[in-house]
Amino acid sequence: MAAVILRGAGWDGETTVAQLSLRGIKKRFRDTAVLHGIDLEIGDREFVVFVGPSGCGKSTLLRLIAGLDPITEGEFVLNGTRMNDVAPSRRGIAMVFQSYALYPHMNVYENMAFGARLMGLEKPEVERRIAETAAMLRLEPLLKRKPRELSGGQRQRVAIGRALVRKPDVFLLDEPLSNLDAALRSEVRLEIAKLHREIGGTMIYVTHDQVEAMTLADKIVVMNNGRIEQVGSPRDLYETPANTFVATFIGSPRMALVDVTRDGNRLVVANGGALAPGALPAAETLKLGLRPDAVHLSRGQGSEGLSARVEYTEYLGDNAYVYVRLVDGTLLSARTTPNDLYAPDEAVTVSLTPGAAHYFSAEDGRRLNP
Amino acid sequence: MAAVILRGAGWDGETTVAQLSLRGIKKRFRDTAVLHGIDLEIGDREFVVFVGPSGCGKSTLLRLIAGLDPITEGEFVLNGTRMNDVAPSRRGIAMVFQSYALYPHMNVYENMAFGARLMGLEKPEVERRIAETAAMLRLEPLLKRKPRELSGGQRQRVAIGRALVRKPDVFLLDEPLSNLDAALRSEVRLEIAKLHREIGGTMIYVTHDQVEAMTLADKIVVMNNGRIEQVGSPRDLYETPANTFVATFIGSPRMALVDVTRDGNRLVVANGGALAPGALPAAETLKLGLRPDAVHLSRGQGSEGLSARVEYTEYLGDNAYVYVRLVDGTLLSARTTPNDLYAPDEAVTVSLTPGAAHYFSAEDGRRLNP
Amino acid sequence: MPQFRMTGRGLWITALIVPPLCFVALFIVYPIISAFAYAFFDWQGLKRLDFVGFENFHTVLFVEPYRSWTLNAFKNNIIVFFALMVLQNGLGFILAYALWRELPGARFHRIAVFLPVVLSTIIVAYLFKLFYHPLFGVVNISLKSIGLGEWAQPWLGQSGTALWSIIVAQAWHMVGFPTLVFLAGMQRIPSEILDAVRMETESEWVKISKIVWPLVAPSATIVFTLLFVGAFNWFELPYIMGGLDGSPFGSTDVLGLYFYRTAFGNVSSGQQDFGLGSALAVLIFIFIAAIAAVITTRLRAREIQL
Amino acid sequence: QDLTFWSWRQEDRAAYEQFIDTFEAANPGITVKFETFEATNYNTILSTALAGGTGPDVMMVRAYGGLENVAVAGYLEELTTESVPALAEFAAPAIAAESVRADGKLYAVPFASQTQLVIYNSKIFADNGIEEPQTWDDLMAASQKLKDAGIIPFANGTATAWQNETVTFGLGSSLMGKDFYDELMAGTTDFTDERFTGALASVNALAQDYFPDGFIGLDYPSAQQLFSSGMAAMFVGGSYELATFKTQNPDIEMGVFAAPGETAEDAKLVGLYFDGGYAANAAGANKEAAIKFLNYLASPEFGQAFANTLNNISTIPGVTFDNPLLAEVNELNQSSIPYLMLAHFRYGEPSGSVLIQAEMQKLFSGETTPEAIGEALTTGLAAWYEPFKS
Amino acid sequence: MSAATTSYYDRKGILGTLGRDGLLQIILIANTIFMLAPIVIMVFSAFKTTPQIFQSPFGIPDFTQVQNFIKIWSETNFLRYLANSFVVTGASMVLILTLGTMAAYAIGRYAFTGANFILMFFLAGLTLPLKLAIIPLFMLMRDLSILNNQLSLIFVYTAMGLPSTVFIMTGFIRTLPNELEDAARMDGASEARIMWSIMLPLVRPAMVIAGIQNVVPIWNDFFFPLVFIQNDNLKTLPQGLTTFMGEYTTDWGVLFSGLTLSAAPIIIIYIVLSRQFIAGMTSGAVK
Ligand SMILES: Nc1ncnc2c1ncn2[C@@H]1O[C@H](COP(=O)(O)OP(=O)(O)OP(=O)(O)O)[C@@H](O)[C@H]1O
Ligand SMILES: Nc1ncnc2c1ncn2[C@@H]1O[C@H](COP(=O)(O)OP(=O)(O)OP(=O)(O)O)[C@@H](O)[C@H]1O
Ligand SMILES: [Mg+2]
Ligand SMILES: [Mg+2]
Repeated sequence: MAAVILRGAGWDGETTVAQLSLRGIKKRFRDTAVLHGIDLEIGDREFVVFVGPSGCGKSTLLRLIAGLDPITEGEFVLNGTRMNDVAPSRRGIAMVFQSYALYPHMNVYENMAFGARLMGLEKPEVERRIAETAAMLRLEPLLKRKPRELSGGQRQRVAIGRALVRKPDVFLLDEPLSNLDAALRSEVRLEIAKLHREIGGTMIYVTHDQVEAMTLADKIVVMNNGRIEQVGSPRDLYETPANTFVATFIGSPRMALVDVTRDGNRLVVANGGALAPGALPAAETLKLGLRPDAVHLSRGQGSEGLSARVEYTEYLGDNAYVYVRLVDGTLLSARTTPNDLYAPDEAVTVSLTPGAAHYFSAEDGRRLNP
Repeated sequence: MAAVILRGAGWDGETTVAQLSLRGIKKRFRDTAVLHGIDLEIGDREFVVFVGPSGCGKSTLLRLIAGLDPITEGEFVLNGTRMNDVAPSRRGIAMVFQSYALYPHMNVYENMAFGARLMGLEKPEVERRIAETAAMLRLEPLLKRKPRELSGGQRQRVAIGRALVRKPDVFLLDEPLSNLDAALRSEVRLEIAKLHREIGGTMIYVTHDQVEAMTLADKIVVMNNGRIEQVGSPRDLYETPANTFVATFIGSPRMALVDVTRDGNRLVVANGGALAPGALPAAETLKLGLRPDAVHLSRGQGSEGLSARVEYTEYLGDNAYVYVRLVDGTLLSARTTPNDLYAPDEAVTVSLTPGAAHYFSAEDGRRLNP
Repeated sequence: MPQFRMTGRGLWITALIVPPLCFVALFIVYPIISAFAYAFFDWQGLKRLDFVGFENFHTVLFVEPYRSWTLNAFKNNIIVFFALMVLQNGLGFILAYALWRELPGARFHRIAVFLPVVLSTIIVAYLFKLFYHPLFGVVNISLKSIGLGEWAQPWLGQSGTALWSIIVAQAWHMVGFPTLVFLAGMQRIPSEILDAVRMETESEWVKISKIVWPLVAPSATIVFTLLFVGAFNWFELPYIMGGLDGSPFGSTDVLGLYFYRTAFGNVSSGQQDFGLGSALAVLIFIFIAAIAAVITTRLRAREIQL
Repeated sequence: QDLTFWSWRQEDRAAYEQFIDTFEAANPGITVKFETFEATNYNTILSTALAGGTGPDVMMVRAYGGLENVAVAGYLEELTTESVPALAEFAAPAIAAESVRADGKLYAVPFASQTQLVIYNSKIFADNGIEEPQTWDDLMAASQKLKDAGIIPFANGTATAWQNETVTFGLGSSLMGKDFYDELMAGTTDFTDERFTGALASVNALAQDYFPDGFIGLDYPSAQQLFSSGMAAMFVGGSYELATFKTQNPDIEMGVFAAPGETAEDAKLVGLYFDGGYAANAAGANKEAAIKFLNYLASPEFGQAFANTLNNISTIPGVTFDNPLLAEVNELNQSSIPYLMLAHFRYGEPSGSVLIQAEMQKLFSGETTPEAIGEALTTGLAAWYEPFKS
Repeated sequence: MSAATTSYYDRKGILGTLGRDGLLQIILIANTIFMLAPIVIMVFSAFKTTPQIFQSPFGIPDFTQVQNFIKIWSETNFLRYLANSFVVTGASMVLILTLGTMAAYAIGRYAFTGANFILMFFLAGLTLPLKLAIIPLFMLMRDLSILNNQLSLIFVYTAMGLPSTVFIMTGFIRTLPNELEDAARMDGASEARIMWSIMLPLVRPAMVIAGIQNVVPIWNDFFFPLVFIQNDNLKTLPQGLTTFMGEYTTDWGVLFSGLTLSAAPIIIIYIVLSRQFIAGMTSGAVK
C-alpha cells in the first residue's frame, strides 16, 4: 500500500519524509506550452529556490506540485508515490500564493484558522499557533481586520501566516516577500530560514530577490522559458554558471558578456584592446563573462587593457557601481567605493582581477573550462 | 488664471511644470488614523521615492495625491492650485497600482489603449506609443492576451505600460517592479530612469527595494507609521540618517545599534569590552550605529575591541556577511569576502573602521553629531 | 476550472446535481411532457378523441381566426419584451448605478426600490387599475389638476394605451429586480479597477459603457434572459388588468393569456380545447427555450472571471 | 355518507350552508361539504379534479357549451326523470340548457335563469320626473335629462370584455326583435341583417353619449360601484346584479325595465339565459346520496328558499317571488329572446361571445362599424356554425 | 458660466461632480416616491370605505377605522392561513436555495461534460408553462398521495423555483476567482467545505436575488393551492383571502385591507431584514 501522508505532522516532532521527484513534467494551457519537460529531484528537508525570468513557468510548476492544475505529461512522485491524481488537500502541501488569495469574507484570524481547523486541530492549539505566527509576522493588531482593509504587505504576511499555521510537510512559497519592505523582508527571511531549520519540512520557494535566493537556498533551480537551465547550490551557480543565461541571471549587477577572439593567450575585443587573463579555454572565439568584481578600472587611457567610457554611476550606500561602455558597445559594471566616483563620459581602462573571468562558448553559451 | 495642465503633454516636447506641495495632510479611515500630517514639497521633474515599512501609509498617500480617496485634512497643491476636490482624471497624473488593477475584460493592447484613447489621441499615435512601450517592456507577444492569462510579472508590466502610454505630468508608481525578476527589474529600472530623464515628468515611486530607491531617487522620503521620518538624497539618508529609524531602515543588511556608555573617549559595552572610535558626541549614554562596512572582525579574542561570537554567514556571491552576537545580545553584521568564511560559534573580536560609526541619542534616537 | 477526472469529484458532482434534477424532472418536465402530448390529439371539451398528429399546430399557426390571434398575441409579447427591456432593465441599470454610488440616503432608496418587488401581482394590478380609472384614477385626476385635462384617457380601455399602461405597471412592480441584480454585479467589481479608470477619465459614460457594463455581464445575462422568458410567459398582470380576453379587443392579449384561455376556456366567452392549448404551449416553449438558449450562450461568452 | 359540493358562488356561501342544513336535517346520515372556488378559475379546477378522478360528488356546472365540455367527456351522471322526477316539470329551455345537443341527454338540474335588462335607481328617476321609457327615443331623452341634471345616465363600462355582450343584448334585444331571432335560428338570415346592425348602431350611439366619460376604460366593479353609490341612474346588466347592488347599498331603491324598441309597439324583450346547473359526478363514490341531494336541489321547497335568500330567479316551476323586483323580472321574462351568443353560439371557437365582445369594444372606440361587425360575426362563426358555412 | 474663463480644475470638476450626483440623487428620490406612493395608497385605502377610496384616493384616512380588518379577521381563518403560508413558503425556499445552490455550484465550478446541457435543462424548466401541466401534475400528486397536503405545494414550488435559482446562481458562481478555491484546496478543505465556507459566502447576493425572485411568487401564488388544497385548514393566505374576497368583489375597502394583510407579513419581514439584506448584497466583494 502506498505511504500515507500525515498532513502537517512535521512540526509536532514526528519525523516525516518529503522527497519530491518531478519526471519529465510538461504543461500546456490549451495551445500554449508553458513547461517543456522538467526533471528535478528535491530531497527531504531541502530548501529549494526557483528563480527565473517573469513568465518562465515558476508559478505554473508550483501549481502542478500543489495539484491545482493537472499535469499534461510526466510524473510527480512524492515519497515514492505517484501523485498526479491525488487531490491537493491530500498531498500534505501548503502554498503561499503570489496573489495572496485571502478569503475576502474572513478576517485575518479566520483566514489563518481555516486551514488549521480543517486539519482537525483543537481550538486551543489553533489559537496558540496563530498567536505564535501572528507575533512572528507582526500581525497581532490586524487579526480582526478583513483583507480589504490591509495594505499589500500586510496581506502578504497574512498569506504566509495562513500557510505557516498548518505546518505542512512541503511548503510552496510563490514570491512570498515581494511586497515587504527591506527591513521586514530580511526579518521574515530569517524567520523562514529558522523555521526551516526547526520544522525540517521541504521548502520550495519562488523569488525574484537574489539575496533571498542566495541566502535561503540549499539548492537553486534556474528556470527559463519552461526549462531548467541549471540546478545547484548558490555558490555553484554564482561561481560556475552552466551557461550565459544562468551567468547573467544570477548576480546583481548582472555579469557582462564581452565577445572576444583569442589571440594566443590574449583575448582581443574588436577595436577595443586586449586582455591577458591567464589560462584560457581552447575555443577561438568566445564570450568573456565579467562580474563587477572582476573588472578593475583605472582612470585615463592605459596601454594594456580595454578602453572604455563611463556611462553612469549607481550609488548604493555601502557600494557604488560604475557602468562603462566598451568600444564595441558592451556595458560593463565595476564595483567601486562610494567615495571613488567617476564622472560621466570619463575615459577609463578596464583590466581584469585575475582568476575572476568566466568563459562561454560563442555558439551555444555553454560554460567553457579554461 | 491658474495654469492649465495639459495631460500628457510632457513627452511631446512641450514644457509643462508639475510641482507638488503636500501641506499637513491627514487621512483617517473611519476611526483608523493612517496619515498623521504629511508636509512635503516635490519639485518639478523630481524623482521622489517613498520608502517605509509595510502599512506605514505609502499607498494611501499616493491615493490621496491621485485623488482616489478624499483628503481628511490638509491641502494638496499642484502648481499653485489646490487640488483636493479635483477629479483624478483632471490632475494629469497616471498611476501604476500595487495590485495592477488591469481591466479584466480587455486584452493587453486594449488595456494600454484605453486611457490613451480617452485623452483624445489619434489611433495611429496610440498605436505608435503602445508599440514603443510594449517593446520597452517586452510585452509584444502578449498584446492579445487577457490579464488572467498573464503571469504576475507580466501583469505588472502591463500596468506600467498602461501608465506610460499616457505620458502624464506626474507619475505615481506603487511598487511597480515587485514581481519582476532581478534581471528584468534592473532593466525596467534603467528604462524608468531613462524615461524620467527624457520625459521630465515628476515621478513618485514607492518601493521596498533599496537598490531601486537608492539608484532612482533624487529624493527619498522615509515614512513610518503615517509620518515622514526624513527626506533627503540617497546619500544623505545613508550617510547622515536623522534617527535610528532611518538608519536601520536604509541599508542592507541593516545597521546594528549598540547601547554604549561613554567613558572618556572610549565607548563601553556592558561586560563586552570597549571601543575608541575617535571624536564623540557629548552625551553620556548613546546608541552606536554600525553598518557592516564599519565593523572589522578579527579572529580570536583580542585585547582591544568587543568580544563576540559568530552566529551564521550569508553568502551573496560577490559579498558575504558574517553575523556576530555581542555579549549584550546585539547582533552585528560585518562584510567579508566570499572566501573568508567564519565557522558558527567561532569567537571573534569586533573593532571599528575609523569614521564609519553613527551616534544616536539613547533617549529619542535622534542623530548626534560627534 | 478544475478538471473532472480527479478522484471522488465525480461522485460529489453527482450528489450535487441529482436531487435538484430529480425535482425538476419529476414535477416540471414529466407533467409538462404528458401535457404536451395533448397537442397531438383532437379534443371535445375534456374528452380526448383521436390522434391527429400536427393538425393542432397547423390550426393555431395557419387557420383563421387562430392565426391572427396567435400573431396578435405574439406581436404584443414582442412589444412587451422591448418595452420592458428599456423601462425595467434600462431603468434598473440606471438605478443600480445610482444606488451603487452610495449617495446620501442610498440605504433608504435601496429599501424603497425593492419594496414593490415583494408585493404580489394582484396588489399591483388592483392598485394600477385604480390609478388608471377613467373617472377617479389618480392619473387622470392629476392630469386635470395640472391643466392637461385633454390628456386624460380611459387608459385601459383603448387599444393604443392599454398595453402600455400594463407595461408601466409591470415595470413599476419589477424594476427593483434588475436593479438588485445589477447592483450585486457592480459590487463585485474590484475597487482598484474603478480607481484605475478614475485616473483615466471622469466621464460617467465611459466608465459605464467601457468598464461597468462589461464587468456586470453576468448580471446582464441573468436579467436579460429572465426578462425574455418573463415577457413571453407574461400572464398575471394582463390577466388581472386586461382580463383573459386581452381586453380591449385583443390589444392586451399575450401568449400566456391566449394559451390559457384556449386550453381552459374563458367562462364568459370561450370554449376549452386542450389540443389547441397544448399545441400553443409547445410552440411557445420551443420559441422561448430556443431563443433563451441563444441569448444565454451568447451573453455568457462575454462573462469573465474577476 | 359525506358529499362534497363545489360551487363558484363564493358570495352565496352562507345561503348554501343554510340550504344544506335543511337538507341534512331531512336526510340524516348524509352530510354535505360545501366548497367554493374563485369563479374565473372554477373551470380549470373542476376540469383538473374530474380528470384526476378526485372530483366532487355534486357540483355546479355551467350551461350550454360550458356544460358540454364536461359532460361529453363522461364525467357527469346522466339525469332522468326517473332519478330526479321533479325535472319533468321544468321548462323546456331550462332543460335544454343543461343537455348535450347531440343526444339531448340531461346532465344537471338547472338552478337559475338570468335576465339581461336595464336596472334603474327609482329614486333618481322619481327625483327627475322620469318614467320607464317606452321607446328608444324616450330612453335617449331620459338619459339626456339625467345628464343635464349632472347625473351619469348609465353606469356601465366596457373595459371588462364580457360587459360588452351584456350591454349589447341588454339594450339591443328589443331593437333586434323576435323576428330577427327566429330567422337567425332558422338560418334564413345572419348577423349582417340590418335589424342586428341597426341595433348595434343605436346601442353605440347611446353609449357614446350617456355612458360615463371614458367608459371604455371603466371596469365592471367600478361600474357596479357607480350605480350602487347612486352616482349613475341606470345599469344595463343581468338580474343577478340586483342582489349585489342591494348588498353594496342596502338603501338603494331599484326598478327594472326591458330596453325598448324603436316604437312603443315593438315588443320589449329581455335577454334570457340559464346560468348553470347542479350535476353529480359519474365516478362519485356516493352517487346515491348525490342523487338524493340533487332531488332536493330540484325541489320547489329549495327553489323557494333559493329565490328568497339569494334573490335569484329559480328555474324550478311554481316558485313565487316575495321580492317585488324579482317578481317584476319574472314578469319581464315572459317576453324574452334567449341571450343570443351564450345560448347558441358558444359551442365552438371562435364563439359568438368572443367575437361580439371584441367587436363591440372596437365599435365603442370607433374602430369599426356595425356593418363590419355583422360581417365579422358571420364569417367568424362560419368556422364552426353550420348554417353560416356557405 | 463661461467655460473658457473657468480654469481647468478650478470649479468645473466640483460642479461637474455635484451635478452628476445631483442628477442621480434626483432620479433616486423621484423613483423612491414613485415606488412608495402606491404602497402608501394601498395601506391608506385599507382604512377607508369604498366611497372614500373613490373620492379621495390620496387622503389620509382615520387609522382607527379598522372595520375592514376586523371583517377579515373575524370571517376568515387569517392566522391559520398565515401560518400555512409561512410553512409552505419557508419550506419551499429552504429547498429551493439548498438544491438550487447545489446544482448551480456543480455547473458553475466544475468543468464536466454535460454541464452545459444540464444548465440548458434547467433553463428549459424556466420556460415551461407549468399551468398547462396542471392536470398531469394533479394526477401525479394524487399518485403520490399528497393531494390536500402542503407537501404538494412545497414540491411544486421547489421545482418551479429551481430553474431560475440555478440560472441566477450559476452566473455568479462562475465568476468567482479560482485562486480562492485553490487556496482553500491547499488548506485541505474538502469540495463540500470549499463550497460551504469559501464560495457560498461570496455569492450571498446571488442567493438574496434568487430568494427574492422566488419568495414573492410563492408567497402570493393562489393557483396551485386552489387546485391542490381543498381543506380550509391547509389553505394559504392568498388562497384563503381570495376566496374570502370573492364575496366582496366590489368592496374596495375590504379588498385593500385583504391585500394589505397579505402583503404586510412579507413587507414587514423585508423591512426588518433589510439590514441583513443590504449587508448580504454588499458582502459580494471578491477582492
Ligand atoms: N491560464 C493560462 N492560459 C494561458 N497561458 C497561461 C495561463 N496561465 C499562465 N500562462 C502563461 O504561462 C507562462 C508561465 O506563467 P507563470 O505564472 O508560471 O510564470 P511565472 O514564472 O510565475 O512568472 P512571474 O515571475 O511573472 O510570476 C506565462 O507566459 C503565462 O503567460
Ligand atoms: N480601507 C481601510 N480601512 C482601514 N484601514 C485601512 C484601509 N486601507 C488601508 N488601511 C490601513 O492603513 C494603513 C496604511 O496602508 P497603506 O496601504 O497605505 O500601507 P503601505 O505603506 O502602502 O503598505 P505596503 O507597503 O504594505 O503596501 C495600513 O495599516 C492599513 O491597514
Ligand atoms: Mg508567478
Ligand atoms: Mg502599499
